[in-house]
Amino acid sequence: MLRPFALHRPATVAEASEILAQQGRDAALYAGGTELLLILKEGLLRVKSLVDIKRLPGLAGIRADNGHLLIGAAATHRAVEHAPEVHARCPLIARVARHVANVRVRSVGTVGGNLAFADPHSDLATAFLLFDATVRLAARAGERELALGDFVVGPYETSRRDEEILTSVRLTPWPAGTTGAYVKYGLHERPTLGVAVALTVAGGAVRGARIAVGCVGPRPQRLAGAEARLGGWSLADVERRAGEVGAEAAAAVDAVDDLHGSAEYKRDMTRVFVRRALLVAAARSAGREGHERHPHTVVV
Amino acid sequence: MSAIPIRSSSSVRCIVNGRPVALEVRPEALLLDVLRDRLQLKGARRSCDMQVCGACTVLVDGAPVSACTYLAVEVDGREVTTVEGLADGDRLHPLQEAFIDHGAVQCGFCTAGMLLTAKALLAEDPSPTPERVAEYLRGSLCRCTGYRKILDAILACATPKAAAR
Amino acid sequence: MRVERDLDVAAPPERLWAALWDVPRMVACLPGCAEAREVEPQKRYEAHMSQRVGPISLSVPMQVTIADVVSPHSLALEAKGRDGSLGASVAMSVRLAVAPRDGGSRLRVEAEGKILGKLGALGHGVIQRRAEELIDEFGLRLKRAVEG
Amino acid sequence: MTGRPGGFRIVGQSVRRTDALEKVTGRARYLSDMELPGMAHARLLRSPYAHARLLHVDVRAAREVPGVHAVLAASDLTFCDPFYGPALRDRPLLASEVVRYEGEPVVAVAAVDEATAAEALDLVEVEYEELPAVTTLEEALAPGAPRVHTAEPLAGHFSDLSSLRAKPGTNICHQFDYTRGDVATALAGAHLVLEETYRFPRIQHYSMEPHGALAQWDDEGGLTVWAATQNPFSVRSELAKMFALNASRIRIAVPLLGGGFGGKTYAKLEPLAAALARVTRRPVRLLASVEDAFRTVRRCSARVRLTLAFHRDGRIAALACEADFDIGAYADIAPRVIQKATYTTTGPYRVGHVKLHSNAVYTNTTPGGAFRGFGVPQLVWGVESMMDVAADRLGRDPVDLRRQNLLAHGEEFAPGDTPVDGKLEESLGRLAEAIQWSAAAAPGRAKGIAAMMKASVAPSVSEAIVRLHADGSANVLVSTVEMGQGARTVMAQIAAEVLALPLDRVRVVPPDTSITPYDQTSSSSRSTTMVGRAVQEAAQDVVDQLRKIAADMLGEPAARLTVLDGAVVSGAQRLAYPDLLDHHFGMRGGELIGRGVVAPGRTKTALGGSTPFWEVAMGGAEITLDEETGAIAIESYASVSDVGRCINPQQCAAQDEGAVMQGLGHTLFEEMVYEGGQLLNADLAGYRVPRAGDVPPRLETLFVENGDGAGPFGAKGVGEGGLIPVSPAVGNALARLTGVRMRELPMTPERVWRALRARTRPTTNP
Repeated sequence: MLRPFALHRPATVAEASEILAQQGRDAALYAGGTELLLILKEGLLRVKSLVDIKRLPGLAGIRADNGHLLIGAAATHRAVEHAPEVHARCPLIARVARHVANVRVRSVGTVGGNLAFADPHSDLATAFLLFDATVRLAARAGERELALGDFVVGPYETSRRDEEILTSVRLTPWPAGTTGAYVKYGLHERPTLGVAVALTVAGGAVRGARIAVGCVGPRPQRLAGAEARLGGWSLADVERRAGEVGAEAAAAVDAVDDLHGSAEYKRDMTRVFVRRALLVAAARSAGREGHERHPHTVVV
Repeated sequence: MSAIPIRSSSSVRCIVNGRPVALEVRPEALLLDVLRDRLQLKGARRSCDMQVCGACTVLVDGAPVSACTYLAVEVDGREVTTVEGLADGDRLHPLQEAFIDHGAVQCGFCTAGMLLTAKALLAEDPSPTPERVAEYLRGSLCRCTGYRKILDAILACATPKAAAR
Repeated sequence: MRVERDLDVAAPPERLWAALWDVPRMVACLPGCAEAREVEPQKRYEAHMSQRVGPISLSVPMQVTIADVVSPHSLALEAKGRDGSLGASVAMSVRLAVAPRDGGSRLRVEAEGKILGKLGALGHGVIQRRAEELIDEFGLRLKRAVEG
Repeated sequence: MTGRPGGFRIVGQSVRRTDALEKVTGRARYLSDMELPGMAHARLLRSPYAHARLLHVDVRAAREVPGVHAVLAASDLTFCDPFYGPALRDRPLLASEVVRYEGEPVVAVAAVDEATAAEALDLVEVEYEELPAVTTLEEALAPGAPRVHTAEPLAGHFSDLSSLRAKPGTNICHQFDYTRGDVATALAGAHLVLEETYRFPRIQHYSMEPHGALAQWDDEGGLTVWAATQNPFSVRSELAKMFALNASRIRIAVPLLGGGFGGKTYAKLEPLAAALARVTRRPVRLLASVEDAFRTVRRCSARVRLTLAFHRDGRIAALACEADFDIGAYADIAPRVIQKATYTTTGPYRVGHVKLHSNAVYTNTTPGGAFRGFGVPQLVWGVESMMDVAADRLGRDPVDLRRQNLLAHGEEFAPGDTPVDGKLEESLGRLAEAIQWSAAAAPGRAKGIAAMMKASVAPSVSEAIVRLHADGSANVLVSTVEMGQGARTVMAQIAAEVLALPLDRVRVVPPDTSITPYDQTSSSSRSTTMVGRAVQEAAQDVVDQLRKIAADMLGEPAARLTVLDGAVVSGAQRLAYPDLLDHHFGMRGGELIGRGVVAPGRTKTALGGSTPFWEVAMGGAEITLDEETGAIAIESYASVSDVGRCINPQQCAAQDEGAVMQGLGHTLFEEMVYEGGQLLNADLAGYRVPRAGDVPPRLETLFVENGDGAGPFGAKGVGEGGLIPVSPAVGNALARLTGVRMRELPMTPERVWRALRARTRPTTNP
């Protein structure tokens, strides 16, 4: 059961921002609604208006943009899963999208909604961090672009201002010779942990490594120390010593206790799954697909 | 698209189970309540009320959605399929037949959602592997059957791989 | 949730104690707390607490009661209130203890609290971390107030 | 008896469920689908505190909201007995003076729609004074612990619980004791004595359909309640007491249930719906949400201390059990759960010396009640784990050790109690074969088994009426509730078999206490046995009447006549039923009414009644383990149930597949988590029930069918048993794989991970 509200369907971003500016916390942005309608039903949020932005022109688009991949905020997970542009430029993201929540949430839930809600137990933000994602925020006064890491500031907390609208996320495809993997693990509806890794290999050695860990703490994070450790390693080194990187990641990660597990457990799972994800990425880099199957684990 | 907010009721025109329907609905009306209380289509059911269990699954333009967490105004101009629209007159949909034959129905509370989810899966992937079926049903819970017979029934409706190629 | 903190303050224990006993001022050091006022001297107080967790705003008129005083060493207070629109009840008990240390003093904060209702269950995991941040900020503000 | 010699026509066949068509087409109707003209919608305000004094409840503003028909607090319940409960009338409809668990209803409102009701509840002001709460057994049993209840409640309406033994001054609301032989002496002389403690968590039924009730009073002061209940007659007697009405003035009608699993036994929301309907003078529907269901009833958690002693040759020398069951804030049926389950702690084994004690302990949590297995899973988890520990210590094979100790067919469970009605060895043998026990497990894999034997409710009564109409079709009137288990189909099969009619000529009427005859409850795996036998008798009664009419027409002795394909036959002569009725009544009209009553009555056994049958199930699991995460994967599971005979093999398999998966839930994932008295996971985001992806790659259900059950055609009950061996089978497999013995459920990855890290010595298992 939902309490009454007015539904605004502005024609432009400026118009939407105007409504938000006028109504402040009495209005909420509405795209897919998979998160918003839940907290409205539970009475945790009460608003006078919803501002429907999914019909704003261009907001649901997915396109290449000057070598980047631009995903409109109102694009659904399902659209991301199937978009040829995503498959061509950031195929890992298409695979991640295919495993978000369940098929119904994927049909309706949007990329922008997911990022803006900033649920700490989410897949997308973690995976996006691997593509140096930036988000574009638009308001009447103009636009600004922020690194995703600066946008998501805590659990359910972003740096979006009330009158701003997240319009798109920009991903930078990986350089040639890069392979990646996303591994998520958990018993519950939302993951306990998500690990995204990518290895850029040239001349038989790792020239760049990206590691992001999500769900275990207040927000997803890139782990620069663990990434740095991989520099210059051969694939054989990675296969042999991935555990060291896992341990480094575990030491660096910010983990909290919740129903998904204790901080201690999540920290150790970070160790385990960073290693496992690296092994998958390394195997892919060597042209091998296929990995060991583990319970409650999804590897993409 | 309009700059005027919808404050009270607005008119929604859609196709429900192949028939055109016109309704006035309030912006906060949930699709599940409109289907059940206004259109007397009771096959979609409320259980978890948070998009986890799948008992309220209906198809909107062929895609499964949780009607419990979906605004009714969204179906304007779209096509909605509920379990009541699966059979062709008295002729059951093959999935319905298979669910009966395989004993995939017990209390029946999840059945409508299971059938519609399976229909969406087979439309997307006519020859899914057993793993793919189980994965697709991640958000479709059943507390009676233990799923074995549901999985069997769905797989029985899949096009054999060879034929699909 | 439960938070314990030790905080060194560059001020003599008497000054720290006096600052604690200025309850409205002390309570106002807690981020989100405002309009603290005395209802019954050294016994009952009122304050308004607002917190935000993402889109969810909590707004609670709190009743603060002094539960125990061992002057000039420790002070225990209890605070409770309810956000009617969220259906969330907040209950906290806080114990503040002052001890001399290296010419200054040490403040020990032991806070225990819960948020009842849907928000409490939903925010489990988030709330502990938030509480830690709040107590840390409280300590800093109090320290600044006393030292400054 | 009937049918073709040497076989059955319909019994034993996997006929299509009679309700399948309506369920796949969306036409099936459940309580939440029912609406009546002028119906009001009810909602409840629940306590956020686990334990608090209610200082003040102000509903005035709520009453002023337009569209609100009634707002009730405890003080308004002057027109009825405001307490209810099947074992103890300790549960108030609405909390009065004190709230005893988080989620206890405090105020009820009925309004024109749910939104209005919710708006009204927002305006209710309640002032609480928090009291110290006890949410664990340790807290509740500590000396000087805060008391959940301080007054003695009125006795409930069950004779076997008429002498509830509370422990004054404590939170113990009932104790059960049973002794046989001399345990102390047996322990002193035993070769091996094991003492261990096992824990079982709080589990939510999670029926897909939460609880619900729709109540309406008529102009003559009669009450009708449409209820999602498993036992309408218990609900009726509860309401009769509450409103001081004759049973004949109350009608409880039951639509299809979206699952029950024990959670819908005994009155739940019906009393509140009836009270609201009384005040508003209109029909009132009260539907629980999932969160409400978590605050309505759950499985009793338990801490079980077991002493199990063996002779050198492997025979069990003695068993002692000290079990504490956490029954939550109100007794519900938990006193019966604890005594019934504890009495059968020895399960399928021959044990001469037994000393059992259990406590039902109040805590400030959701009340515990019946749940598939009725207390037995909590005990079998410990006993069957310890059978494996013993096998290890004795250097014996776990299957072998169990086989040595199994009760024999026909052997009394306890002196004077029901003899074992199945062949336990056969079940064990079938299980060992199904999981290839004698073959070594592949590397990284291990197998484990467990067995159980469970009593059904006793004393017990089921009655049936079969009406054969003038056109030769029949109605079966029974009060068995169809909640997914397929009972309606099975009853139709039994009646059709006896009446020699095609299945589609027989229709089973939905339960309605004003129409369908008495049945104690649709639970305890009893319906096929008890109601099935009553249906068989009632149908046979009709057949006997038909034969008598035919005998009169043919001038032959009735004993020489048989029924076949809707007719009474004698040699080449064939008299169709419509013709017989026509002859009998002298017109096309009238009907033959057959009656069946199954009522074994009271006995002198410990609980006042002997189980009408023994439910026997054994399970075997083969697992792998992700050693780094602690996650267990079930690679293969085999379940064997001794059902005497499958009336509908497909439905028997469906029951056991479902039971195994539900068992996997509490084995691996499920647990209601409390913190500071607050339930943290009252929804599916935090409470994890099994999904399709959790089905073991190989899941096999087997049935032992010797036609030796107490039910119709030698059948007996199934449905609970399959769930019970799952936890110990998995725990035993884990111990064999890793040497780590888990003693607390669920075996979540984190819990196993911790146990693996604490492991000090490697496995000594073979």
